Amino acid sequence: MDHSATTPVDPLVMDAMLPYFTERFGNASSLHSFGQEAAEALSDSRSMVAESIGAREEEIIFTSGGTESDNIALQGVLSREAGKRQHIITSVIEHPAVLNTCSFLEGMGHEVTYVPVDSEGIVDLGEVERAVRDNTVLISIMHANNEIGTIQPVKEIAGIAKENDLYLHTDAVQSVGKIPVDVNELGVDMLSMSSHKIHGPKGIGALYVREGTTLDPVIFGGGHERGLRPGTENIPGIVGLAKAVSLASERLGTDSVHMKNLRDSLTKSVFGTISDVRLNGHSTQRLPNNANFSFRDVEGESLLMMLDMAGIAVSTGSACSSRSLHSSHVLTSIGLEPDYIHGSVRISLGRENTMDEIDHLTGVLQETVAKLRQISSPGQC
Amino acid sequence: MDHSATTPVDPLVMDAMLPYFTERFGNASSLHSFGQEAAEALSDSRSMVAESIGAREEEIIFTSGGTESDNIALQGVLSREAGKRQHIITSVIEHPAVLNTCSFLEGMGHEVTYVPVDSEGIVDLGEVERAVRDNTVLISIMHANNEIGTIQPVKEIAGIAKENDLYLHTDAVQSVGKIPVDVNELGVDMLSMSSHKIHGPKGIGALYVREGTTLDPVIFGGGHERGLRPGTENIPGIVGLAKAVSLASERLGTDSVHMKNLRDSLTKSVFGTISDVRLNGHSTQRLPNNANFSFRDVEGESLLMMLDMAGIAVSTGSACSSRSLHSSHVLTSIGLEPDYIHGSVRISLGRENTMDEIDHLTGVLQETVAKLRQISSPGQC
Amino acid sequence: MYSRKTIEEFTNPKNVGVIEDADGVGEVGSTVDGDVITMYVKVKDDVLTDVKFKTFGCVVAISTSTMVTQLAKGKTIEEALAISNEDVQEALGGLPEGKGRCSGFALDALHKAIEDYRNKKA
Amino acid sequence: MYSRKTIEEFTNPKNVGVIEDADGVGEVGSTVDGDVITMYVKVKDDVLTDVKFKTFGCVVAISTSTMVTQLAKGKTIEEALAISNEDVQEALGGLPEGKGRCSGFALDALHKAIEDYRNKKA
Ligand SMILES: Cc1ncc(COP(=O)(O)O)c(C=O)c1O
Ligand SMILES: Cc1ncc(COP(=O)(O)O)c(C=O)c1O
Repeated sequence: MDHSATTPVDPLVMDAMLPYFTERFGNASSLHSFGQEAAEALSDSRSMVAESIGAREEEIIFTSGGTESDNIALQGVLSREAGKRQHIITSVIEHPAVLNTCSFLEGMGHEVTYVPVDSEGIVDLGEVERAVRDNTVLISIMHANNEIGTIQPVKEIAGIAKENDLYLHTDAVQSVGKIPVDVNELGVDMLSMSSHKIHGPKGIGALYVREGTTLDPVIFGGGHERGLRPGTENIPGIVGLAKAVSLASERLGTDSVHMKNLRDSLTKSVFGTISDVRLNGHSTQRLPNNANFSFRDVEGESLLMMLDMAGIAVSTGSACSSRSLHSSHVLTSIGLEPDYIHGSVRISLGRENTMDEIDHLTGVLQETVAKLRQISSPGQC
Repeated sequence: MDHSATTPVDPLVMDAMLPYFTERFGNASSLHSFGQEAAEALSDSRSMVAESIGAREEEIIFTSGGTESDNIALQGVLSREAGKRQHIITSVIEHPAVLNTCSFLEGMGHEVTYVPVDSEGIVDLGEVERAVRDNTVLISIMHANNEIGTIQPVKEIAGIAKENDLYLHTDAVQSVGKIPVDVNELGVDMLSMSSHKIHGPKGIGALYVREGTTLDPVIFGGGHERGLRPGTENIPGIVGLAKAVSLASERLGTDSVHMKNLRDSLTKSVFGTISDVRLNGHSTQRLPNNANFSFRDVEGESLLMMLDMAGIAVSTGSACSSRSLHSSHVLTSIGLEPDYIHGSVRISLGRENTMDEIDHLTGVLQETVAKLRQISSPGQC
Repeated sequence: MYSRKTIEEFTNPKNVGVIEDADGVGEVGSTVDGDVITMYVKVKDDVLTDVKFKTFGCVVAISTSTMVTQLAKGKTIEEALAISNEDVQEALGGLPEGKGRCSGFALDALHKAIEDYRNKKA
Repeated sequence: MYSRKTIEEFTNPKNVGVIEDADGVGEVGSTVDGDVITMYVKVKDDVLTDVKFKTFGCVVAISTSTMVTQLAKGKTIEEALAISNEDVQEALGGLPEGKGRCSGFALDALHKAIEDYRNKKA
């Protein structure tokens, strides 16, 4: 139940990829027929990915994952000219791939405004609008948050971007496959996605780049991906991403209803059986598969470990930051109280989860929280 | 016979990877046991890769391929401080991943000396030595060239680097698995490799970084790979690379003798049966699997296409540049005459090639060259 | 990765609890930092006849807490003060890299409890 | 990717050769650039009774050369001059993107050959 961290590769995706590892192993840039097969797979995959988000084939660039997509979008727009000082607007709850790229860009002399979120984790539109300056070139606001699942008002932000003639990037790594994602509906110029979050393989992702958006590459080499992302194309990965994306689109309707039912039932039982608990994030503007609870007097890693011993995988804070002992920047940003902030778990469901699993999870959660509180609270001997 | 462009994944590599796509799909940064399995695979793979080149586990960083490894090495060493002007020494025959990164760095205000090669494609040591300046920080010279297979005197260059207290990087994408590669033997501080050139999967590579070498990352995000290469680790890819590398080491002795025998026999027959032909590169200081011929009055793409129709894959120039009509920068650098420069093919053998295939190739080459000359030369009606 | 022993101790911690009439109490950490360890000692003739703990914290915080109580219980104060961070880590079958730092907290709490006992006695 | 027709024409080019007593010869390109196309024409009563070529060059250079000779042969000079780049490409079943540029070279050579014929006649 840690599907926001990563997902197993779907068997249908695996089947699609397999031939490209062995028989059809060519280099898409080669002229000979082995290479031509690869070139066809590349082009077909690009259309599939494009179609799933309402884009055109030429607007899709394959990358090595969500992190690189975010980096190309941000580093690609901001000037590298010495002394050129440009401004980005982003939010305090972005993924480290955006936040750390922003601090790198600040180090290069650029400026960044980190717009706050309200107590439910939604970006304040007024603050976005007020943050616009003369030298602002880019707004980057994530579509859905990876920890608390809140869905940001990207469409409304697109209005602000358009009015001020700014590029708009959105990190849709968590929303693709969970809620409808359409680049024209959202009004974004760039959009990041990652394959391994949607039952595709790891090490591959994509960046949507609206026609007319001028980007500089981050890494340099051969002319692959219009020079924006050189390196021999990872054809099996690309084929896998395309299959995963198109399966996700196909299944979106049924899967999201299924996951939302499970999630809502989980939330109800947790509140019914455990005291001193918070649901972090927004009650309705959130991904259908995400629940993020904070339990008072319980520490996240310990909770995680006990759930793990019961065969249940969840995460605390974001998987990416779990090695540090700091509390999550997202939970801090929504102003969660100190006695709750360390006791948070993210439960992110997948299409294959069942109601029985939810019942089991609720039972184990109840026992575990009780046990850890018994160890921790002086009040409970 | 285009193994320098890319190779099919070895069945043993495939077997090693497969479980990590599905059952063992965890995120190596997660704390729970699915994640821990991934973390173990990551660590084991890192040791395997390290061991194969005489390095230590902590000195290996996984990347998305050879291009990214080269970029991290070069961009990582050169300062991003505005106004800071540093100097790199490289060669005219590097791969575009190095050359284009160098021009990017020149655009940022740094300086680059492109050392020439002799008519056999070997870098001139004296020129390397003379190129050293006060502000030189890095020498980057490839171990083996991807087009003409020449092996550069990296060990001797390491002497120059050491004397002048410079970092030394080598692009070993083509040499790993073909000739012995040991970072201490070579005396390099950084070394790039790519998995898909040695029967591993595409989209994964590694950079060796000697302890004490200070590098800045190129992309930013979570703390993966010591912050030097963030993004959810591509565990199946990493496991595949490790398996490929260790198979290549194991098989190096037998495979290189086998490929050298085939190559030498090919060269002999080509010179025996076709007139007006050159072998580009050095006669002995070259990869055992590489032959690069130039045929007078024959154009490379046409030759390639005809061989392809006979079921034989080769490349002309480098696969990466085959879409442009320019002639290879490597062949230009060795001073090949104009009537030969467009008629070059690279034949890069793999372990699975046989003597029968070589005989077949020689026959087809002879016919094809004759046919194309008949179309092209006024002398032969 | 945690050792089997660490996970065992974490899952079934011994000596959890409050000693109501403790001779010494020591607390380290704060809720804000994410780890709070409280140690309670009962002393008779310079011997720690009972040691109990309450810990809000991570796997290392809990497993070192229970291990410290087990190592200290029945020892003289002098012997208990001689228990080192290495002793605790060894008894737990080693701790993952980067987690060693936390492992000192439980010992610190024990030392504070002993100090508290001495202060009260003095 | 080349069309089936392009590959067919490339593999079995028609009208390859030199016309020793040509009425006009036209050459474009140079060995340095990597493409040299030479067209030979035989003219009778304003009709191209024979057209032959020699081409050193890529797949497009060779396939457009043979296609141009086939389209031009038997036509009047005026008709031959009216053959467009699009006609050649269409006859070849289309050319890959970015390769259209080269496709004009063979026509250029034919035009030069016709010019050469006219100059000689004048
Ligand atoms: C919102 C968000 N952005 C970016 C990323 C980075 O994606 P990847 O790990 O594929 O590089 C993640 C996943 O960790 C994410 O959840
Ligand atoms: C010498 C050399 N360096 C770098 C590369 C780039 O490697 P990759 O395509 O894995 O990014 C290649 C392969 O194209 C190469 O031959």
